[in-house]
This record gives sequence, structure tokens and C-alpha cells, in this order.
Amino acid sequence: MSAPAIEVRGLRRVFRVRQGLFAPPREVVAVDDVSFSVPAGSVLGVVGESGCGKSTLARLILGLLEPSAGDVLVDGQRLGGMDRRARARLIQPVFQDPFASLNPKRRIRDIVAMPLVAQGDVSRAEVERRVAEALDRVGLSREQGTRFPAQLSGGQRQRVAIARALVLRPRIVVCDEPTSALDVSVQAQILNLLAELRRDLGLTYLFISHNLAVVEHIASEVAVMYLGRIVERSESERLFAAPRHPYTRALLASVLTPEPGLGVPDVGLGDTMPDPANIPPGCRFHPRCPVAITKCSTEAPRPTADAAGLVECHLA
Amino acid sequence: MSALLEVADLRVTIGSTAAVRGASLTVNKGETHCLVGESGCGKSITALSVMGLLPRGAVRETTALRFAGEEIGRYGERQMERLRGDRMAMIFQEPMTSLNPAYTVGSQMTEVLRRHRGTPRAQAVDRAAELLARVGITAPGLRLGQYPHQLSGGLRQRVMIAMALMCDPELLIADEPTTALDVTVQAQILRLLAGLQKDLGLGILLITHDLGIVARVADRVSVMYAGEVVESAPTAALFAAPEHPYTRGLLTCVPVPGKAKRDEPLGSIPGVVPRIQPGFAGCGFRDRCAQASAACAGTIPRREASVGHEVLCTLPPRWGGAAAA
Amino acid sequence: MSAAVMPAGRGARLLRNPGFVVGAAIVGLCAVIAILAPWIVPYDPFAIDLDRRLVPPSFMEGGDPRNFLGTDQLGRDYFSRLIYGARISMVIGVLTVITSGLIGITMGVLGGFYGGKIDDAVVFAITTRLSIPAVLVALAVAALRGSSFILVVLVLGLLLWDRFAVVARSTTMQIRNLDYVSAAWCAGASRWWVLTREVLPNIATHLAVVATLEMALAILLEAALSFLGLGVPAPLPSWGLMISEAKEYMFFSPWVIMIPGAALFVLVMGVNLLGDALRDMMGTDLSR
Amino acid sequence: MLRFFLRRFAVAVLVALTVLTLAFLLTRVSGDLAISIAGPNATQADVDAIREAYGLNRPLVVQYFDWLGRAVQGDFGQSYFFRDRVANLIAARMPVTVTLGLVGLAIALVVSLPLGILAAVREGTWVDRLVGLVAMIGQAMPSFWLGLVLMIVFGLQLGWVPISGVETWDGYILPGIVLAFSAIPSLTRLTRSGMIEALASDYIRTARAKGLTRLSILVKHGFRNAAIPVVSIAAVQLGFMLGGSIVIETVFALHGVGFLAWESISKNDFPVVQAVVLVLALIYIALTLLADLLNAVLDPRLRTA
Repeated sequence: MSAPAIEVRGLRRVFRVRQGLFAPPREVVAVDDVSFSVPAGSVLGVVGESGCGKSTLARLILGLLEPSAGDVLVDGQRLGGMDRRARARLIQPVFQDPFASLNPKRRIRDIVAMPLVAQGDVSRAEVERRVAEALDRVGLSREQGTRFPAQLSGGQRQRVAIARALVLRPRIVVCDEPTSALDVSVQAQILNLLAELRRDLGLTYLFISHNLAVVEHIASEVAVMYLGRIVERSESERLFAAPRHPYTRALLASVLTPEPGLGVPDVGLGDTMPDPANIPPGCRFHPRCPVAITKCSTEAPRPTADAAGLVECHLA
Repeated sequence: MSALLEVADLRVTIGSTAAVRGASLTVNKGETHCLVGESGCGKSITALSVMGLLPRGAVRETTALRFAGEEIGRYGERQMERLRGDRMAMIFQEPMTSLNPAYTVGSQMTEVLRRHRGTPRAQAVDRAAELLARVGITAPGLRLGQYPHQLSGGLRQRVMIAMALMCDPELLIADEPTTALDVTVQAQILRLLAGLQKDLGLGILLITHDLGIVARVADRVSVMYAGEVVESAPTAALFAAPEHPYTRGLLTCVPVPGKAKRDEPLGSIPGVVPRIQPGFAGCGFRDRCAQASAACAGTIPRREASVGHEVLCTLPPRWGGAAAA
Repeated sequence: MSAAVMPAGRGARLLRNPGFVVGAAIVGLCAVIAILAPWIVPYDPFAIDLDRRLVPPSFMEGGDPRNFLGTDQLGRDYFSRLIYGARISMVIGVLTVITSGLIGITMGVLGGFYGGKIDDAVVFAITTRLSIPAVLVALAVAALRGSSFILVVLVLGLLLWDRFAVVARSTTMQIRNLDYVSAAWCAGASRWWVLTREVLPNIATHLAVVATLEMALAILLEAALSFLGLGVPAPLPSWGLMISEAKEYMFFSPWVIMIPGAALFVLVMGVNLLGDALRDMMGTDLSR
Repeated sequence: MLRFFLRRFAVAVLVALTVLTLAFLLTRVSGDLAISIAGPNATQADVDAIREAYGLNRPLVVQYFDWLGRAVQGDFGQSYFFRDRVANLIAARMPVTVTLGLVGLAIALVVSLPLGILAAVREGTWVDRLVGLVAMIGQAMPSFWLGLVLMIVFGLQLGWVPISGVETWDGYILPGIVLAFSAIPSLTRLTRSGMIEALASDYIRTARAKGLTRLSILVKHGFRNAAIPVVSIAAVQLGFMLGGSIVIETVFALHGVGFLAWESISKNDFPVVQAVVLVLALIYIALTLLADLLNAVLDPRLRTA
């Protein structure tokens, strides 16, 4: 394992939700003390249900949101307080919705050139050369570069978004549900492209998804989030073969593989839905946990880390 | 088993798009039939055609559209109204927006029974409470008085299902009922549907893009591509020996948990789904197909690969040796 | 994807829209008339001829071929006055839109872009502005300061920015949260860049529609103020003032109010048709 | 819900205070009030006397708080011209203006709701385009001119209704129609777009899938949701109508507050003008507050929040 390309230390984000003129704002902890590091050239998958804080985590790491506490380091340099253009050269995003992620009024080549032009010190010829190179990398033609986003399909747009992320030659790419809005056949194309780029360019990915099958395919390490905390983290093979947290087990059980005759599994979670604005005391998973014991409702488990990874459960 | 719903050679044109081009399918009593395909393949339009809920400007033609033995293709709007919600019901993808935000759950549920059976309010409320309990909602009395925005997505979809069952329908059409839900909730909803089908003898037409769902819940599968049913088979047969190049391609695209090979690329289908205009002839998949030949531009034969396993393709059954999946 | 969203196809689509063609023709004609007024009027619009008062238009009974649209109560040539009136309406409309647009767009974009306290202040300003009866305040100011052309422009400009602000604010807010703006932030783009290259081009069409609505409103309000005698001062031939001066004679010579009123109606209709065509092109409805 | 109301109420009070301040500043910064009151032929001594009499020689801040203190108690001072208390004047004229506004709103609603619904149901057809054209004509019509034209046609030539004054109820018909014209375009468009949005929504598809009748779908499920924004806009439009009544009241010589304001403006009677601006603004603020409350009652998402 090489040195970590990206390291996240105690990242926390509290949202203040205004409730009215006279009521005090309520605090919602969307991301709670999240730490991890990803070695250069590998992929950390972050999985969890909607509202678990995985997108907030992505926005914190990208600098779109200010953390309430904690640090993000890329190659040992703190991102907080760094000049935004310098930061842009280290870390770039690919977002979920290929329709909202491209400015509809600009041509594809201008969209891809945007990060370079925003740097301010790149010559016109250099911009042109690198845009052509980035378009070529993601499998788009020069002619497609002169079109507008509305003239491309969802998959092609996602390629544009990837080209835009690559044009500054960043170290880290944060992919926030990059294939969720795409059809299966197109999803496979994009996943293959991302894998190929990682190999060729030595990129490090933070890959956020709710689709466990996709994460298993692309990620070397997986972190499972539940209500703002990472409840389990380990090497991908180990996590999928031997999940330790009951929530991870439930998530894995609910994945429907295309194998006929197995029926729909009973995931064993109750009716209670997780509510980020109302986090239960003790272990935050205990109201839904099929194996909870008395201790779980009163005492929050501490994360335990060992060679196999990290887990946050009294019973693990 | 007898046929509950028979659709023969359904064609739907919306403006200058041929949304469905000669789709045929049969749903038997007490059977779950999955209609699977990618966005824009015409699967939702097919379902809406059956219900008579096509958007304005859509033109529908069929050689037969039979429900419980009766030809409903020529039914007028009034006759369809009486059928919908009574003998055939439908649930949709977005449980967040499919319920009217202005009325309580109880009001929206009882409305169905009052409309079709003229049931008095008190009795209709009892029936609604009973069904909410049946779909696994605790404290149904409380839920009846609540508004949709007070419920979570999973609960709303349960309410939709309960509402669809108010008049004991024979056929339930479910259009991507779990796509908007989290995976854990998805499993719960699908289990519920499977249980209801067994207990009530419902025929279910389930529309989905997810081959995992198909494998786990379907008795029979129809694969749609560019407005046509390109392959139709009993579920086990389809997954064991897919015939159509599109079906084979689709199966290789899906990453299968536990079988991940991180350094190998997933199979993928090159190109994009074409937009088919009226008058288009031949196979809609030929531009993306590695096996395409000149014959693919002509009339495509419907071949039977095995009993009940039909394929719309010029290739001979069991082409290329063993199945790709 | 249809050609509808392609910028290239936009011009052609507008030309196929009959509303746009008619609207553009009316507004274009008015603009040309306004610019060329001094060279195309048959008579001096201010020349009084008390011997030839209230001559009906040439096509009516008792009309005089020398005065195509007749003369007013002071014997001034009505056609010439109508042409100069177009000039006043157009200039007032354009200047008001520029003034109120600058104020409203700045406020709306700032509020929508920055949110928080700045936005609260902008919303408060909009609410306050809406609660003030515009016509009344305009009249009061005109009465206090003595009416003049410049004053009318200033008062209307300072009063009619609310819709610009409302639309600019809501559209900016929508766009601020889109992923392409996030991507620009992540690329290290400056605020100025994000505002001018990512936000403004995408709200421009919405603002163009508001501009037509406001221009129509400004033209109508100027006419109303002038009608009440506190807008553009006499003897300038504002259409509203022409109606006001003529209304004593309208029961016997209805054409004296019909002609300037119809001119006003046609011009405002033309501006509205333009706005509607723009709205159609965007496929959105701003009336909400 | 209560919190929502309190918040809205607090904002309304703040807006009202701001308008009060603006109304005060309006008369004080746009020139020397004493000179305006005294008129063109006054001597310096006259002006000084007026300054003294109206307290205009005190510091601006003192004048402001003095005026504000009286204004919040409903005391807007004395009219220079009518020699009466301003509050009395406005109270006497208000019924005419409010009646006119309500008549106008009623006509506007009766016309625009059916038109908007019809246009939405027949979206994209010639019916829809015709309704759009009607709305646009309404928007382009100068109200004072329309008033005059209607007067000529229905008052003079046909003799159906009085041309001015409201001694009898039918005097409200023409001004009511003219006033309605200003609200019809926006109400029609809003009803149309609200209905289109409602009819295209998923819950309408659900209602159809339930086999409900067309009428029930249109009214119970469609219009019920489209009505929510229409209610608030109707209240706001009533506020605008009252504010715009000055033009119509002048045309038809109706002795409401608008006419009072116009008379006072031409007589330089500023306490009255100031008070009318204020009262109309306060009515508008109250109406928008009412609209928000109605909204909250109609929309369960707000009610139970």
C-alpha cells in the first residue's frame, strides 16, 4: 500500500435548520466525525441509503460546504484554507445528474475548458490541446465538442463531465452517484471508462453510490454510512464476504442479484425510517436492528479498528 | 392457467415517435409478468395503453386487447373508467407525488370504493383500515387521518398498494414501484407484493429496468427494446439461456455481487437507444448489434427457442453455442 | 433531443411564431417612427390653428384631406401629434426598463446568489415595494416636484423593479444549486465568473420576458399619469395626455379619444406579443 | 402553524413601519412642504407662518416621531383643504372604494376562473390560444381609456347605465368591469398554469387509474390544488385594484379614496395624500397576510408543518 492520496480526519458538518422566528434553530448533524484515508490509485466506495450523509460528505471534501470540524488532506496538504484554484488542481468532481451538471448555454469544448480557463494562466493553445486530449480520453469526437449539452445523450453528457474533471489532471476524483441516472447498458460503459482512466492516469476515486453491486465492482475498499457515521469500513472482498455490522448485513441481503428462484429476501429491518433530524440515542441503528440488545439503546458503540478494518457495533 | 390479460400487436404512436411497435404479451391469472427494458423502450407506454391512460395525442392500435376474456380495446372512456380501480389497478414509480397532497390517506382510499361500489363512508373506512394493516402498516387508524407528506416514501408506496386493492382487482399493474426507494425498502415492498399475489391470486404486470427484480419475482419475462418485445420466456429459461443479442448484452452489463472481477471490464452495449420514427422497418437493435446482417433490415421472424420462449431475431436459436450469461 | 433547445434553431422558430412576427412588426414600426418623427411628420405637432379645431379624420364625414387624422381642440394636426406620441411612449418604455432592470436584476441576483441576510433584505425590499401603491406615489411625487419627462422616467424606474427582482431572484436561486455551478466552484472559478458565465446567461431569457412585461406596464402607466395631468407635461403629445385633453369633446367627437387610445393599445399589445413569443420559446410560464 | 403565522405577522409589521417611514420621507424630501402648501402667490411671511403652524420648523427626527406616534393611533392630522380630520375623510370615502374593489374582483374571478380552467383542459388547442389572446388584450388595454370608451358606448349611446357616480348600484357596473380588466389576465394565466400543472401531476394519473369520473378528477383533484396559488394572487390583486382605483375613480367621478387622493394631490393637501398611501399600503399588507393564512389553511403541507 502506498501513501494515502487523500486523508479525511474527523470531518463533521452540522446544519442549522431554522424553525421559525422565535424558536431556536435545531441542529442536524449530517456528517459526524468521519475519518478515512485512501491510498493513491485505489477506490474507496461509500454506500448508504438516502439521507445517510454521503452526498454531504462529498460536498465537504470538494469544498462546496464548509466543515464544522475536521480536515481533508490531499498528499499531506490541508485543503481547508487553500487557494481554490490550487485545490481545483488536486480534486475534481463528477456529479450524478448529467442533465444538471453541464451549463446548457455553452458548447461542450467550452465546458471542458472551463477549469483550465478559470486557472487564469494557461495559454489558449495549451487549453485547446488539453481539451482535445480530454475529449479523446473519454471517447468523444472533436465534432461533438462543438455541440451543446442538449444535443447529447445522458451517457455522452456524463463523459463530458468526466472530461471536465480530468482536464486539470487532478489527483482525486470524487464521483457522487455517477451512474445512478443512467441506463444499465450505459452505466456499464461509464464504469468501464472510469476504471480504465484510473489505471492509465493513476487516479484515486472516492466513489459514492447507493448501488452495492456497482460499488463492489469498482471499489477496493468500502465504507458503509448510516445517519452521518461510518459504521463499517473494510477491504471490498472482506466486506462483501463477511459483513460485520448488522446494517451492512441488511444492505447486502437486500441486493437482488439476477439469480432466478431465490425469491425476495427478508432483510429483517422494521418499519422505522432513519431521520437525520432525529438521531436516536445509543447506537443510532438500534431501532431498526434485528439483533439489538439493551445496551444498544443507551450506549453509543465506539469504533473498533483492526487489521480487518473498522466497525462500530457492540456485537461485532 | 388462463389468460387474464392478452395484448396482441400493440402499436402506440406519440407525435413523430413510434413508442410501441407491435408488442404482444399475456399475463395469466395469479402470475407475475415482468416487462423489462431501458428508459424509452416503451414499457411504461405499454402499461398505460392497457389501462387506457395514454397521454393526449397518443394513438393506440391493437389487433386484440383482452381483459378476462373480454375485448376492451374498443371500450369507450366511460367503460374504461368503470374497469380502472375496480377490476384492474395500477401503482406508479413516484410514491412522493402519486398521492394528492391536499387530501388525507383515508379520503383518497375510500374514494375508490365509494366510486365503484357506492359503499357508505363508514364501511369504506373499515375496509381501508383493514387493507393498511394487510400491507404491513402499523396503527392504520392513525395513518388514515394523515396527509401524504407526513409519510415516508416506503409508507406511501404501501398506501398506494393498499389503495389499489380496495376493490379486489384481478390485475395489478406496477410501473417501477420500487425505483425511487432505498434498497432495504425495495426488498420489503417486493416481498409484500409477492405475498399479496399469492394470497389474493392477483395477476401482476410489473414494469422494471432492474434484472435483479425480474429474476427474483417474475414468473415470466418480456424484454422490450425500441418499442418491441424482443424476447419473452419463463424467468428461469430466460436467465439460463437468453437468446436475443440485446438480452445477452444486458445481462453482461449488470455487475453481479459476489462475482465482481474488478480488473475486468463489464460487458457493455455500444451506442445509444435509437429514436424510432413511424415507418421504421426491421430490428431496432441492429445498429448496436455485433451479429447484425443484411436480413436485420427486413421483417424479423418470431422464433420459438423452447416451449414458451419466443425471440424476435434473425439468428437461429442457440446461436453462438452456450448462452452468454 | 429536439432542435427546440438548439440555439441555432431558435431564430427560425421565432419567425414561425405569428405572435412574434406581428409583435416585432408593431414594435419595430413604432421604433422607426419614434426615431424618424421629426422627418416624417406632415405638420409641426405643436402648431396651433384655432380656426381649424376638431376637424375629423380625412376618412370620416366632414374630414379634410390635409389632416389625415384630423385636428385636436387647438387645431393641431392629430397625425403629427400621434407620431410624436410614439416617440414619448417608446423612450419612456425603454428608459424605464433600463432603470428598473438595473435595480431589480442587481437586487434579485444578489439575493438569489448570496442567500442568507442579503436575501432577507432583498425579499423585504420587494415586499415593501409591492405594498406601496405605485400610481398614487408617482402622482404625489409628480405633484410635489412638478412633472417633467425625466421625473416620469425616474419615478417609474424606481417603482417598477419589483418583478425583475422577483424573477431574477428565483431563477438565480434555482441555478445556484445546479451541479454545473458546483462544478465551476470546484474548478476554482471566481464569483464573478460564476455570476457572469454560469448564472446570467441562463436567466437572460427569463429577464427578457420580464423586460417586455415591464415595458408594456411603463407605457401604460406613463399614459395613465399623463391622463391624470401629472405625467409628461403639456404641450408634449403623450398619448395619455392627448386622451385627457380630448375627453371633454369625446361625446360629440369620439374619435379624439379613440385614435390615441387605439395607438396605445396596439403598441402595448405588440410588446406583449413579443414577450409571449419569448415565453413560448422557453417553454416556461412566468406568470406564477 | 402558529409559528408560521407569527413570523409572517412580524414581517408584515416591519413592512408597515417601513412604509410609514417612506410615506413620511416622501413628503419631506421632495421639496419644501411649506412652500408647496402656501401656493405660488405666498409671501415669505406666509410660508413662515405655515411652517410654524404645522410644526415644519422642528428637527426632522422630532417631526417624524411625532407624526409616527399619531399615525399608529390612526391620527393622520388635519386636511389643509377640507378642513377636516384626515381619518374622517378616509373613513367616509372608503366604502365606495372597497365596494368597487370587491365588485371588480368578483367580476374578474367569474371571468378568469372558467377561462383559465377551459384553457388548461384544452391546452394547446385553438381554445387555449383564444383565451391567451383575450388575456393579452386585457393586459394591453389602458384602463382609463377603456373606461371612457365604455362610457361612450353603454352610458351615452345605449344609455344602459349611469356614466358617473354611484348614487344607484348600477353605477358600479362599468367601473367594476374596467377594474376587473386589470386583474383578469394574471388570474386567468395563473389558473391556467396551475391547472395544467395539476392535471399533469402524478396524483391526477393516480386518480384516473382509480377510475374516478372526469368531473371528479377535474374539480376535486385538479382544481383543489390549482386553487391554492389563485387564492393568494386574488387577494394580492384586490390590493393592487384598490391601489389602482385612483385612475378609475377619477374617470367615473366616484367619490372613493382614490378620487380623494387625486383631489388632494391637485390641492397640495399632503396629509391626506400621505394617509391614503398609508392606508392602501396597510390594506395591501393585511391582504397578503390573509392570503398566506388562507394558503396555509388550504395546503395541508403548510398546515401540519
